[in-house]
Amino acid sequence: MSQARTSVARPSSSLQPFRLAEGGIVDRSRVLLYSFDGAPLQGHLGDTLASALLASGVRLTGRSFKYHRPRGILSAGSEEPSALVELRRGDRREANTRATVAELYDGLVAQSQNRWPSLRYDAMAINQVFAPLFVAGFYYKTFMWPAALWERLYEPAIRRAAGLGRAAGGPDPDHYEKLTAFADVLVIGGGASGLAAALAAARAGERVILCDEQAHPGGRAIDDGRMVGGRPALDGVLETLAELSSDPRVRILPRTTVFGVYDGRTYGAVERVADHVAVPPADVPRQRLWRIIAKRAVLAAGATERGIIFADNDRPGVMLAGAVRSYIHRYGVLPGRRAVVFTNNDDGMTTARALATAGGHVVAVVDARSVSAASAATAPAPPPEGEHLLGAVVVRALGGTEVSGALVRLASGEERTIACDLIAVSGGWSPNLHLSTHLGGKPAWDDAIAAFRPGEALPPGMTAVGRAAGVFAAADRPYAITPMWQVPPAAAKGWRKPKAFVDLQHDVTDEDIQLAAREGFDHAEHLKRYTTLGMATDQGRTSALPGIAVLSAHTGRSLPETGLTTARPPYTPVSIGALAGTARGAHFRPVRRPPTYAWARQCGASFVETGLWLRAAYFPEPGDRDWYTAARREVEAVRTAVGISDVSTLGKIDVRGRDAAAFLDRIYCNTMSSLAIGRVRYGVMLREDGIVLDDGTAARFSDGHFVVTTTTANAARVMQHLEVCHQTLWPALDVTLASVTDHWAQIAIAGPRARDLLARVVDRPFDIANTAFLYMAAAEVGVCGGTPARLFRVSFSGELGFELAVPARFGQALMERLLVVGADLGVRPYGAEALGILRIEKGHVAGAELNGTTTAADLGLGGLMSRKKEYIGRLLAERPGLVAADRQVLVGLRPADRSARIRSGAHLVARNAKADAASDIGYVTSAAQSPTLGHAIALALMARGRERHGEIVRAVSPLTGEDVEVEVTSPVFYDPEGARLRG
Amino acid sequence: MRIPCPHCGERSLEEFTYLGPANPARAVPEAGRSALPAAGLDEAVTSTYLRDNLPGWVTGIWYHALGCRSVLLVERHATTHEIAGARLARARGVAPVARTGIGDA
Amino acid sequence: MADANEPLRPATAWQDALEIGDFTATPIEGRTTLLLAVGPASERDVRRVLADRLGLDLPQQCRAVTSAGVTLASIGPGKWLAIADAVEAVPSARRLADVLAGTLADLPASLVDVSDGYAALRLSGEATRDVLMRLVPVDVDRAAFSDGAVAATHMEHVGVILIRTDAADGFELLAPRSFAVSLAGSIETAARTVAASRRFAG
Amino acid sequence: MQRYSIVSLVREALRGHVGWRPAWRQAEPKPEYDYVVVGGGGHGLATAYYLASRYGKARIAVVEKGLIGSGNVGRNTTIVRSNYLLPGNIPFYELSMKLWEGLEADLNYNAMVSQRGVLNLYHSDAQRDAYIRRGNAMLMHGVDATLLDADAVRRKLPFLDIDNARFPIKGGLLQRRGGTVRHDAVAWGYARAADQRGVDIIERCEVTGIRREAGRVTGIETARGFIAARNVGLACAGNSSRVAALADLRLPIESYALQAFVSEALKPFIDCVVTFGAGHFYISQSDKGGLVFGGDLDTYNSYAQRGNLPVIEDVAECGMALMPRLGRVRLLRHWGGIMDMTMDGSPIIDRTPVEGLWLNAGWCYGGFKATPASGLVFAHLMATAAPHEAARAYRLDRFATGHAIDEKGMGPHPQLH
Ligand SMILES: Cc1cc2nc3c(=O)[nH]c(=O)nc-3n(C[C@H](O)[C@H](O)[C@H](O)COP(=O)(O)OP(=O)(O)OC[C@H]3O[C@@H](n4cnc5c(N)ncnc54)[C@H](O)[C@@H]3O)c2cc1C
Ligand SMILES: NC(=O)c1ccc[n+]([C@@H]2O[C@H](COP(=O)([O-])OP(=O)(O)OC[C@H]3O[C@@H](n4cnc5c(N)ncnc54)[C@H](O)[C@@H]3O)[C@@H](O)[C@H]2O)c1
Ligand SMILES: Cc1cc2nc3c(=O)[nH]c(=O)nc-3n(C[C@H](O)[C@H](O)[C@H](O)COP(=O)(O)O)c2cc1C
Ligand SMILES: [Zn+2]
Repeated sequence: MSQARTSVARPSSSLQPFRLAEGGIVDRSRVLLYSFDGAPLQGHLGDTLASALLASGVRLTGRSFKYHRPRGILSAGSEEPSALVELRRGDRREANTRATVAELYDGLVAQSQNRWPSLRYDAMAINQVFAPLFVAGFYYKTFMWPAALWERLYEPAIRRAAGLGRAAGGPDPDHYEKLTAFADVLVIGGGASGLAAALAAARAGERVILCDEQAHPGGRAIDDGRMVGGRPALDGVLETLAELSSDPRVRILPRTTVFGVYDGRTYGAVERVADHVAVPPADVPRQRLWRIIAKRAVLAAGATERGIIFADNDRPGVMLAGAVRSYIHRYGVLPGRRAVVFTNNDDGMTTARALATAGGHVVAVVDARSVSAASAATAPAPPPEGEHLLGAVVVRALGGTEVSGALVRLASGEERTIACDLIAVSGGWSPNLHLSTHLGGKPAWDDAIAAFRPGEALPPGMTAVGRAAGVFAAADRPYAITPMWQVPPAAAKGWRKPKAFVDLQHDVTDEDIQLAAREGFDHAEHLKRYTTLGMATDQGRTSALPGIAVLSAHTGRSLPETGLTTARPPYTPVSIGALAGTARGAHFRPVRRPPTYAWARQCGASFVETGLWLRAAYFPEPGDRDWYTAARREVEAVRTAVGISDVSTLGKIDVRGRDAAAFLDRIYCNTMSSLAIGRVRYGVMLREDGIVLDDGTAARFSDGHFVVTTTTANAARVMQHLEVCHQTLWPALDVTLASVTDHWAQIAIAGPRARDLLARVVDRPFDIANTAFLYMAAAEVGVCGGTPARLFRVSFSGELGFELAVPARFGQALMERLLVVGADLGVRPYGAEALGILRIEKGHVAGAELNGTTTAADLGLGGLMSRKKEYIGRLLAERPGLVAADRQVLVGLRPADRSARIRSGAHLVARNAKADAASDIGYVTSAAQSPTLGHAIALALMARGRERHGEIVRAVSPLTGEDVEVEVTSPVFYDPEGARLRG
Repeated sequence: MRIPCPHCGERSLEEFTYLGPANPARAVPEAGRSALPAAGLDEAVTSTYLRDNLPGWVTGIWYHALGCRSVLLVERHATTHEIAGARLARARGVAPVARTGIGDA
Repeated sequence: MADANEPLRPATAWQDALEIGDFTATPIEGRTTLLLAVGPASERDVRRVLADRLGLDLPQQCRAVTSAGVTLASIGPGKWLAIADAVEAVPSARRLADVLAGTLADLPASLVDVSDGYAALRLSGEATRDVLMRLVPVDVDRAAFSDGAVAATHMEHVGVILIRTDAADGFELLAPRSFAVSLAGSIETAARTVAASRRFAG
Repeated sequence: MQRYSIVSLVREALRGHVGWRPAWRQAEPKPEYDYVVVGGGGHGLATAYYLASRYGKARIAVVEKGLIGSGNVGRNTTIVRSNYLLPGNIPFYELSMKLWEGLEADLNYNAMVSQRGVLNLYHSDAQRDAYIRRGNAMLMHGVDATLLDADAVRRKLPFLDIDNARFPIKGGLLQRRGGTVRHDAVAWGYARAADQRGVDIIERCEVTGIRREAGRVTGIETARGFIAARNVGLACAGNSSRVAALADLRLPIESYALQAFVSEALKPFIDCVVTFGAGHFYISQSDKGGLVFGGDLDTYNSYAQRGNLPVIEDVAECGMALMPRLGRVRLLRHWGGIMDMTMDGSPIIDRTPVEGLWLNAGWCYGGFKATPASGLVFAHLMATAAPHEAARAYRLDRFATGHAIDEKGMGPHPQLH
């Protein structure tokens, strides 16, 4: 095996001094202009921002979280902890974007984060002076006195320092989508192993989805630029991709990260559809969420390299050795000209050779292994030039904003400074096992690779292959490692001792870990939470293992015993937009439109959300002062002439079968079996705990056919209740249930002229005379010359009232027809506001009273509760707490001073009581200005309310600054005898 | 999570509504009998409010609300969320236990 | 004053047909849909009677069969939709209902007119499966969802019924009428996205 | 006793921080205690602390099956508030709020109690009325509450999608004294303070049995042997049913997973806690910069500390509906915790039919805010055998008697509370 496509360190242009003349999968003919911190730069198609910056010689990319230390590019992939930038501007600004995965596009704008005033001169670097104070957990120990200063002084100061980048300036202008896909095999990762797995599955005729998080699948086959069978590995990758792409049962998703494993072989993946262009074209989503349901999954996610901890190991120019190869082979960029390679395993040697072949100068290979360990491995020979220092370590990186040298301690103990601009570090590779643990599996320690690999219990259907499985050794190239986690620090102690970083993003040092352990936080999970190790955007991909290695060295517990902390989704951070898809703004939830919606919109109605429904609230007319002017007009129409309203949103359930009546008897607390055919009865359903579930009507059309109505809010819940009761409690009852809410448009016709209006549309010979079609009657009729309809004589408003139902497609036409034919009767449409006022005037309960804590008796409906049969809720309704004498029951209120208003939500106290908890005797559930009575009215729940009719109490609302005297009354304000209904 | 509805086949979680355990205390009364245990209040309190709620295999009542609207009895492991099978609560002849059809889970 | 007896004009559930790229959605208005519910004990009898007297096939679970101009689609245990496309809506609903009711008169089966409960849409074109991936969480691949397959599932948490009407990417979608306009918007968005994404991917 | 202060911090800084001692000892179980608290979460640790500090008790141990703080106290969205509706609840949560306000001084530990305000948004007249009722109940109990209209909400949080939304925001109920507390620090702070008062904190010691004689507790079996005790207090959050079953008790509880979410750290821009009223979503920003948010529970019973995609998607959808600038903010991590949901959504702090066995359970998704008060009233109950006056309503038998404390009115459907 030898290096492919040898390149020479000849700058391809003076603007990209570190760009190799050849090699990589970048397209040198395509020059892309971009800017970093305002400086204009250029790169090529196929670059990431990181590779382009390196090509241009830019290494300082940001400042660290706590100490504001200069930071550069550590890796070449999604594990990057350090090179985070703000990408794009304004509403498209993306904070904390890893430069190593941000694909370059023409016009890209990036800015460094967490620095002031500039990246090179960051005033906040002063924090480093106080570093000895800012140790792990320091804030738990101070800022306690005086307590009042926390919110005013300390916390604002801490918060100013919080975070790295800034969120976007405004609403996200791009859009997203979600979809569901099914596969026989999901291959996670498109490296050599993943491609091989996909190919095998495809050839076996299986449906395959292959996801790779990078723009170009190939994984290390590309990064390592190796030759396979005398040909560049890339050629093999391209051939495999070509074969896979030609198979219609295979879907290849580049730029797609599988981020989580969920129950039921469900995988979450996010595809970055258009992040590689400046702005997604119209209708192209920025990203899409894939829910993938796969019978099998192959985890071929490769491995992540980690560094070795030494002093000032965070200097820009300290880079993972494998990343150095990626920059050379994938992007055609030489990350440094004079390199020191520091390794504890064979893989470092591969990097040294790659550097040398690409024209870099490898000054020294610092091999931490002893002579014997290193020679025992059949490692590739170190490059000819430069020194191979066995048993040596890099003690410290030298330089300020960039590496300028390495302090090396030789096997002899002698320390030597070697000038260099790049320190390539390999501390070994850790399999990307995260997805294997999302359902609770535990990783297993593998001494041979000095890392954890996926354990025994993988998620159902998942297997791991290749480097993700911890298989690093190809037949011709074993992988030998002698663990070395941390270089023993120089003895120097004191106020400004150099720092050795474990977690670059959270500025967690080896000493922080030791301190935490001293303070008792010596379990990996405690340690993580106390120091924030591994809690940054990279989730410790490169730092977790070195971190627990430091801990294990401190506690003397072995690494497998110390263990990793729990990995959680997402594998890499996922934008919230992708998880939300199209659901935002007006599309947050679907809209449910009543049959007359379009007509009401034309009328200029104002709408109100009720669940997902949009109902007409009121119908304004020119000159109206406010909504109440319109609502009052509508109420008056109902009280004096006739009003019509679309009440189709009420739930309607068709109940049929031989046992329909018996079934309803068990559902309602009152009896339905005694209902005569052609009649309607009001009914109340209880929950199993005896509290009211819902109220409505049941109409009987034949022996075995009822139509039940529910409140709008509870329609789905009641339908479910009926289904569940039937299917689990009484499956043998012959009952079938069908929701017909959407089938019927139902229009309420109410008012003294309601019958006159109705007579004009109901087909002869049906007789709607008072004597023929009684209050609470129901019938199937025809309207407007043959349209089938159901007619109910019911009233929510307290007036003579009907509800007329026609198939939904005719709802709008019926509404319009009624308005036309009833014009001379003074007919008006009325909306939900008027409906609300009418029902309060009449003392009918609604959502505010059916609030899930009231019994039928509380609402004055106790008389309905049958004593002669069993029904749901009967037994538990008898519990002492539900029948106590001091329960709050429904009353009416009117202001003592009739000009005063009553606030819904006000509490009730006795006339002379203080407005405090001890005096609280109830609260106002619904309130309205009654146009009919000319003053405010309200319904309330009040302790011993039925004994208090006539009493004066106060409705107090300290929240809104109101306190009014009210008289307790019956809840029925209007026509208590019900004469009008029956007229 | 995916539930193998005996009618619809395997479907994802969001189509279903969980309604509580089908533990013995909430046993499905025989056809035609009342919803209420004859023993009275104590038993009603127990069956309505008290739960075993132990880890391990549980039989839950699920409603396929956004599907065929069947009520199902689903055997599921409360800790691993593994699903052994589901059958229609309303026994239709011989209630088949639907398996996921893809092996162990 | 308008003639009160002039027949009411039906409103459409959807707006216009939609044609975007390789995807077409065509509203089907005015059809008759009945919900047929059959108790478990009488399923065999009902099947036989329907076959003998009307030449109708009562399909197995999750299947739809069209015979004698009527489609029967299984949507739940013991539940089928009987669908007849018709020109004059109302009489035909009556007719189908009458015929079925007459046929099943002595059997414990119930029929409910739900014609206006469902709004139906015919989906066709090569992009249909891509559009559906974005809208319903069921596998509509031909191998998993063949000609005549029925799924009661959801779109944006709204219960819908999807039927594959032909092997060449033809589907019918039945959605609650009150949601039709809203869901049509989602369908349009999905179709636009599919078309634009295809162009973008080149 | 090692005190924490800026002085001790500087002193230690000058000598390389070598002098810090463990925040709490790794105690070995003794054969016998007077009081054993089962569960090293916030409630258990607080109970032990108050038993020692306020009730002068000694010979106290907390036994924890894993690590202290590894349960819900370490995985919640850190919201504290006392904006309750019902008289059974308000005084209790307000007691907790007052204890939070004095916590740092009490414990000598900075748990970063941050009274940045909790704002509940409303989107309809009915919701407004319900909040008015609630706000009035709060004020009448001496708890602060302010009603904001849409303009006031806009001024406070200009980045909310106020008008354009599917459910426009019409206003909100604000509790200014509500806010957040650094969750882990609550566990550590109580542990350290309890330890300093002689409480043994015994980690990795799962309780596997509850020994009884003649209807009375005599001790517990644990992974580390038998521990004798005359008083055993259960504070096992999501595991209450399992542990109570060891004493043959069945509880009105079912366990569910609630998920929580954190974004990448951002420069601060959300300076209070906001809850959406047209879906399940609440959000705040941690002092480290991460947006911490959550939504509805995964609505099936579970003992897995994780949830599934539907809720994750729902939470993201609500987030985008409320704050459309979140689109490009990235979710960093999501996890779950197991909560014991009761049949009315309210907790249980009571004696049990077994003498000497005390129960503190049923905290649903709101027990973090309750931590100090729960510890205090449970310590009171265990020390005096009488309920604390702020927790009288939290009886175990309230379902039998029909005295449910049902804030949401959902009835015996634990997943709906
Ligand atoms: C995701 C999420 C978000 C939440 N958000 C909020 C919020 O914003 N505000 C709020 O007020 N509340 C919130 N809560 C609720 C709150 O976290 C809990 O109600 C509260 O923490 C429970 O009390 P605890 O701290 O004692 O529980 P835990 O910390 O869970 O303590 C119980 C302990 O008992 C231990 N244990 C269990 N069984 C045994 C045994 N057999 N032997 C020994 N030990 C045992 C457990 O290991 C655990 O450590 C949230 C909960 C979750 C899961
Ligand atoms: N079977 C084999 O062919 C085999 C076996 C062992 C080693 N090798 C050698 O090892 C290398 C191949 O190793 P490999 O294929 O195991 O790993 P790899 O590192 O080459 O590939 C892993 C790929 O997975 C992607 N990835 C990681 N996590 C992902 C996620 N969550 N979602 C989507 N994509 C993700 C990465 O971007 C990368 O492209 C080659 O150099 C090969 O020669 C090959
Ligand atoms: C308020 C809060 C903030 C958190 N912030 C972060 C964070 O910034 N980074 C991180 O990795 N995890 C964060 N976590 C999550 C924890 O890492 C961890 O997932 C959680 O405590 C549950 O533990 P487990 O995942 O180990 O089961 C946070 C947790 C909470 C409760
Ligand atoms: Zn089903």
